[in-house]
Amino acid sequence: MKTMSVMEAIREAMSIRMREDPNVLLFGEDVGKFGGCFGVSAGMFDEFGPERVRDTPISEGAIIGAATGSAATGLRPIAEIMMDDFITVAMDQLVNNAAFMHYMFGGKIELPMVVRTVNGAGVNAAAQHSKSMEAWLTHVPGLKVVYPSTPQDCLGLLLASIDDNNPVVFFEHKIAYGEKGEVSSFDPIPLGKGDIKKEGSDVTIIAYGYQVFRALKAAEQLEKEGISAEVLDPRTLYPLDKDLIAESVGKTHNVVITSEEFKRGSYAGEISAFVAEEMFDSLDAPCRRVCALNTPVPFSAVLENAFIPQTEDIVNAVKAQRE
Amino acid sequence: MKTMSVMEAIREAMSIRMREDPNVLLFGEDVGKFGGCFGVSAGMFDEFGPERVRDTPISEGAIIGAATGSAATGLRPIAEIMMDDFITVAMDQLVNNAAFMHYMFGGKIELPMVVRTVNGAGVNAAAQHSKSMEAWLTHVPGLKVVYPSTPQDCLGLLLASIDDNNPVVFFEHKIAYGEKGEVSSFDPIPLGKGDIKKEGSDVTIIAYGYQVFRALKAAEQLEKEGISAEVLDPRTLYPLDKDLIAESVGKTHNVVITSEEFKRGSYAGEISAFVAEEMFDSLDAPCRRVCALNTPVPFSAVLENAFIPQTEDIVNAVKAQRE
Amino acid sequence: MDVTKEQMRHMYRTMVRIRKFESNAQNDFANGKIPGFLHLYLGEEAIATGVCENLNKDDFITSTHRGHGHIIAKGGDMKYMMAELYGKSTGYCKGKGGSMHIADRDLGILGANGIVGAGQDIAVGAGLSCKYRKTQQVCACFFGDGSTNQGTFHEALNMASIWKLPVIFVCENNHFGISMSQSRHQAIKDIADRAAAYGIPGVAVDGNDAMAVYEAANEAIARARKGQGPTLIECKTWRWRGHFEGDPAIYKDPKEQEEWVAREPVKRFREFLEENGVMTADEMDKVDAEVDQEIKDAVQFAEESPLPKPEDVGKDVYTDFDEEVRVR
Amino acid sequence: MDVTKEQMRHMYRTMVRIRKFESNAQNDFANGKIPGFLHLYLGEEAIATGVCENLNKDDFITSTHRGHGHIIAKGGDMKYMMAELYGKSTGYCKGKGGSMHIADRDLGILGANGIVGAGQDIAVGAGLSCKYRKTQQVCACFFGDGSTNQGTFHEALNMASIWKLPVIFVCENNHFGISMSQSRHQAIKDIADRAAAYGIPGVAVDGNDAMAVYEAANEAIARARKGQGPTLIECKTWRWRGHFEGDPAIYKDPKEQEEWVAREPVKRFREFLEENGVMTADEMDKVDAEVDQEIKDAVQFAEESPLPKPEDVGKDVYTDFDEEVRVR
Ligand SMILES: Cc1ncc(C[n+]2csc(CCOP(=O)(O)OP(=O)(O)O)c2C)c(N)n1
Ligand SMILES: Cc1ncc(C[n+]2csc(CCOP(=O)(O)OP(=O)(O)O)c2C)c(N)n1
Ligand SMILES: [Mg+2]
Ligand SMILES: [Mg+2]
Repeated sequence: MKTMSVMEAIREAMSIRMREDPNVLLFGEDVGKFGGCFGVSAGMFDEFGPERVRDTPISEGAIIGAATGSAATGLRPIAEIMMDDFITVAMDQLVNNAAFMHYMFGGKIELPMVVRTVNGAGVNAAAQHSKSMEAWLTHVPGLKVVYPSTPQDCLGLLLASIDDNNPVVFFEHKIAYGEKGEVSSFDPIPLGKGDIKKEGSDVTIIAYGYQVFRALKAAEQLEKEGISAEVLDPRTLYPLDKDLIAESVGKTHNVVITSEEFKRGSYAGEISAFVAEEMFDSLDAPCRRVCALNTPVPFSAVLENAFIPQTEDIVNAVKAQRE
Repeated sequence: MKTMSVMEAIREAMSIRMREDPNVLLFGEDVGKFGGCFGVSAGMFDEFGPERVRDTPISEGAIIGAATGSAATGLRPIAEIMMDDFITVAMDQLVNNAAFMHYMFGGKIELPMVVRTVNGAGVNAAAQHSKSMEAWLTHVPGLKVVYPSTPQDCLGLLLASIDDNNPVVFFEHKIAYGEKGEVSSFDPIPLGKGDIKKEGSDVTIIAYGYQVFRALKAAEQLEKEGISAEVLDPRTLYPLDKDLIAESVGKTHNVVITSEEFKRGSYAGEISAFVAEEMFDSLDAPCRRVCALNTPVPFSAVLENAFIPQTEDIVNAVKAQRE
Repeated sequence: MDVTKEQMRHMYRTMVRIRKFESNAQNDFANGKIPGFLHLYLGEEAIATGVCENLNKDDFITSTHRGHGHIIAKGGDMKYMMAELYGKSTGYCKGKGGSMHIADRDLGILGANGIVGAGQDIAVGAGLSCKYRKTQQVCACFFGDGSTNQGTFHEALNMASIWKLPVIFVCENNHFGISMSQSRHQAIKDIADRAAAYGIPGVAVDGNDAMAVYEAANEAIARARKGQGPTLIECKTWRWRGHFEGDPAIYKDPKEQEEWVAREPVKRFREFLEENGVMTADEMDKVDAEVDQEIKDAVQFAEESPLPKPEDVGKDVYTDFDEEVRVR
Repeated sequence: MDVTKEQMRHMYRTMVRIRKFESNAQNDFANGKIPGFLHLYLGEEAIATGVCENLNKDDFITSTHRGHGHIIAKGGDMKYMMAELYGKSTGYCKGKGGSMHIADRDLGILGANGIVGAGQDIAVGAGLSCKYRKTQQVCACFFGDGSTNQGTFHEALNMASIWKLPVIFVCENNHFGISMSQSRHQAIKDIADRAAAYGIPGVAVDGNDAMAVYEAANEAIARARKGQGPTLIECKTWRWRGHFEGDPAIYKDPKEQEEWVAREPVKRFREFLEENGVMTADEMDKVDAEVDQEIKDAVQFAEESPLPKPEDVGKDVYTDFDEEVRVR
C-alpha cells in the first residue's frame, strides 16, 4: 500500500511498462527534460533517455500520425497531446486514420497506441486551454476512451490502456493531478469495468474524471441531509459498463449524471439517453445532467466558477429531482 | 412556384445573396470551373468570376481560417469543405477559433460565415467519405448548425445562414442532392424553427437531413398499418426548436429519433436525452433512436446497407415501441 | 547503378501489371461492376515501379486514394485487390475498405488512404519504428502534388528530418489536384525545392522514366538505410484520366495531355529494355500475356467470391469484441 | 529609408510601453494579482514595435499567446489590457478572454491566440478581405519559431502566396518553443529560408534592432500594398523569461541568455536615438516617466473596475441570444 497522487500514478504506469517492454515509448511536446507541461513525465527522460521519452516539434497532427504509423509497425507508443484543446489539430489523424484503420483494413492491422491528454477548467486558462471534449472521442467507432479518477484507477487503467491493441484515448484532468490516494495493486484494471466509489440507495450519481471528487463531496453533504447517494464511476467511457449502471439504477431508481463537458451533446447526455431508453421503467424521475454550461470556457474566476459544474450543483440537482 | 432539386436550391440561395451583396463569396476545393465535387456550384464561376467563386489548394485548415479571418474583417464568406469527413482537418480553426472568438473577445468581433459541407453514406465511399458528424459541431458553443431536408428548406435556411452574424455549419447530404420539391418562397427561413413534415397523432418521428425522406416513407407505411406518425424536422440542430418538439410530444406521447450518425454520442442521443429529461411525464414509452451503427462506414453495399438506418428500421422501431 | 537485368525484367512486369489492372478496373467501373470512387494510376506506372523495386518485403509503404499502382508494385495480390474493389468478403479488407483502403500488413503496405495528406505522417511513424527498433527497414511514402499543400506534408517532413528517419517521400506530381493545376495551387515549379525548408535533399526526376525513378529512389533509400535521414523525390508525371472515373476532365489542356501521353512510361520502358538488350519484344509480349491471364484469374476469383454477410458489419471495429448489429 | 524622427520617437515610446507593461505584469503575476497562464514579451519588444510602426490604424494584425507587445504596438489601450489580465468586466474581453485572447476590432487587432499556429490562417483571411475589397490595408501576422512546424504555417504561406495577399508573416524566432530549442525542432538555421517553398521573399533580420525590423517590414508592407503579395520576415531574438511565468527555464544555456540580454533592444534603441540626435537622454527619461504613470493609471483602472457578474457568463456566445445560465 502506497500513497500516490494521480500524477505519480500515471507516471508510474508508464514507467512500469517502459521498464518491461522496450517497444513502449512516450512522445509529445516538452515531455523530455522539461517533464511535460504539467510535470507528468518528470524524471522519465533521465531514466529512459531521449529515444524513449521524446520531445516533438509543435505538430499535433504528426504526433498522432507518428503514433499511428509506429503502432502499425511494431511499437506501442504513448503519445501525449499537451491539452485536449489541441487535439482539434489532430482530429483527422485520430479519427479518419487511427480509429478506423483496423476496420477499413478488414481487421488486418492492429494499433496498440495510447493518446494521453489533459482536460478541464479551473485554472483561469480560458476557452482554448480548458475544454473537456471526451464526447467527440466517445462518438468515434474504433476508439476506446478512458477517463479515470483516483490514483489507483489511473495506474491500473493506464496499464490496461498500454496493453490494449486498439487506439485508446486516456483523459487526465489538470486539477485532479494533485489528488492523492492509496495504491494497493499494480495490476491492470480491465477497460470497461466501472466502480462504485460510494454505495448508496436513493440516487445514483454517475461521475467520472474530476467530477468523481465533486460527486463524493456532494454525496457526503447529501448524507447529512438524509439522502443516500451512490457514486458510480464508469472509469472507461467506452466500452461503458452498462451492467453496473443497470444494477445501480435498479436499486436507486434515480440518476444524476455529472461531467465537465459542455452540456449540449455531452457524453453525459449519451448516458442520460441510454438510461432513459433502456431503463425507463426503473426510473422514478427523469435523469438530470449536471454539466458545464453551453458557453466557451471563460477566463475570469467569477465566470469560470459559474461555468464549472460544482459540488453544490450536484447537491441541488439531486434534491430537485426528489421534489 | 417552381420545382427544384436540393442541389439547385442550395446553388440558388448562394447566387441570390451573391447577386445582392458583393461581400458574399464562395471558396473551397474545386468549387470554381469544376463546379464542386458534386456539382453544387456548377455555373457560378461563369456568373461570378474567379474572385468570388474561388478554388483553394487542398488545405482545409486554411480554408476555415481564411473564412474566419475574412468574416472578421468585412466579408461574408461561404466556405465549402468538400466532405464532412475532411472537416476533421480543420476542427481547430472551426472550434477553437471561429466558434469561440465572439465570446473570447467579449462580444466584440462578429463572424458572419457559413461552412457548407457534405455528409452521408450510400455511395460505397467507405469510412473516410461517408460520415455524418453533426454531433461534433452541435456540441460546440458558438456554432449554429443547420441540416435541412427539402429544397424549400435548403433555400430558405441557407439564405438565413448567410444572413446570420455567427458561424453557421450547414450540412448537405450527398444522396439528398437529387431530391426534388416545390419552392414557393425565396425568403429566409429563421434558424431555430422546426417544421412538421407530416402530421400524426400516435408517435413523433424526429428526423432531419436525408432521414426526413426515409421517415416520410416510414410514416406512409405505418399509416397503412393504422399507426399515425408525425414527422418533425427540426431543420436547425442548434438552436433547436424545443417548443415544437414539446408540442408534438404533448400530442403523441411517443418519440422515435432518427439520424444517420454513429448511434453512440449522436445528436439524436442529445435529443433523446432532452426529451426524456424535460418531457418525462409526457412519454408513454421510452424514446427510441434509429441511427447508423457504431462502426466505421463500410464499403461493400451489403454492409453499408446494414450500417445505414433504413426506412424499415424506422418502421420497426415505431412498432416495437408500441408493444 | 547496380540494377540487375532481372530487376529490370521484374520492373517491366510490374508496370504491365499496373497498367492492365487499371485498364481492367476502368472497364469494370464503366460496366457497373465496381462501385464507389475509383482513382486510376494510368500514366503514372513508372513511379511506383521504380521506387518499389528498391524495397524489401519487410519495408513499408504508405499510399493514397490513387493507390493500386503502389500496392501492386509492393507485391500486392491482384486477386484480393480485385475482390476488394468488387466489395467481396475475400478482398484484402473483407469488402470493408474498397479501392481507397487496401492494405497488406504482411507486405508492409500500410494502406491506401482516402484522406489527402494522411499517409505522410503515418510514414513518419513507420520510419520512427524502423529507426527505433534498429532494423534496416525504410518506409516509402507516396503522395500527390495537391497533397503537398496540406499541413501534414510540412509537419511530416520536418519531423522526419529532425529525427533523421528512414523515410523516402515520393511526390507524384501529376500536375493536378482534382481540377486544380499545380501552377494554380502553388507558386513554385519544382516541389522538390520544398526539401530545403527541412534541410533534407530534394530531387526532381522524370516520373515517366522508370529507370530515373529507380535511380533516385535507390540513392535515397541507401541514405535512409545508413541513418542519414529522409529525402524528397519529386516525380513529374501526368494523370491520364479524370480525377476519378466519371470526371470528364474538361479543365485539362488537350495539347498537354497529348504530349504527356506521347511520353508514356510503359512503351518507353519497353523501348529502353529492347535497346539495351534486356528483353526482346517477344519476351515482353509473353509477360503481357501472362499478366492478362493473371487479371482474368483475379476477375474470376472476385466474381466467384461471396459477398460479405450483413451480420459481419459489426466485426473488426475492435480487436477484442464485436459491435452490436441491427436485426431486420 | 523614409522613417521620420517623429516615428522614431514614437517607436521609443512603444518599446518602453511594452517593456514596462510586461515588467509590471511579471510582478502582478508573482503577487497573485494575475491568474492563468502568462507569457511575457520581455526582450522581444523591438519586433512588434518595428513592424507596427509601419501600420495604419485600419491595418490588421494577428497575434499569439505572447501577445501583449503586439497589442500595445498596434495602439492597444493599457487600461483595458490590464483590466482584462485582472479578469475585470471593463477589460477588452469583459474578463472572458484573459491574457491569451485580447482583441480590439477597432484597432484591427484580430486577437491574441492561445492556439499555436492559429493566427497564420486567420491572417490569410484578413489579407483576402483587404485584397477582395480593394482597400490598401494589409495584415501583419506575428508567430513564433515553434509555430513554424505547425501545418497552419505551411498552408497559410502557400495560400497567401498563390493569391498574392497583402500579408506580412513575421516570425519571432526567440529560439524556443517552450523548452525545445530551435536547433532541435527544425533542421534549418534561418526560418526565412522557408519562404522559398512558396515562391515569396524571405528575409532574416536582427530582431533586437528596432530599426532593422522597421526597415524589413517597411519594404514588405510596400510590396503588399502594391499587390505583390506576402513576405516572410524572420526576426531573431530571445525570450528572456521562461515560457510562461513559473517556468524556471532550466533548459536554457546561461551563457546564451547573458549574451542575448546584453544585446537588449530597448537600451540599444536608446543609444541609437541618442547617437543620431533623435532624442536626448532627458527626453527619453521623460517618456519613461510618462509611461510609468500610464501603467499606474492602468493598474488603478483595473483594480477599481468591477468583476464580471456571474450571470454574464451566458452572454456573447452568440450575437443574437444568450445562453442559459445555471442558478445556484
Ligand atoms: C483532407 C482531404 N481533402 C480533400 C479530399 C478530396 N480529394 C481527394 S483526392 C484530391 C486531390 C488530390 O490531389 P493530389 O494530391 O495531387 O493527388 P492525385 O489525385 O493527383 O493523385 C482531393 C482534393 C480528401 N480526400 N481529403
Ligand atoms: C496547437 C497548440 N499546441 C501546443 C500548444 C502549447 N504551447 C503554447 S505556446 C507553445 C510554444 C510556442 O512556441 P513559439 O511558437 O516559438 O512561440 P513562443 O512561445 O516562443 O513565443 C506551445 C507548445 C498550444 N497552445 N497550441
Ligand atoms: Mg496530383
Ligand atoms: Mg519561440
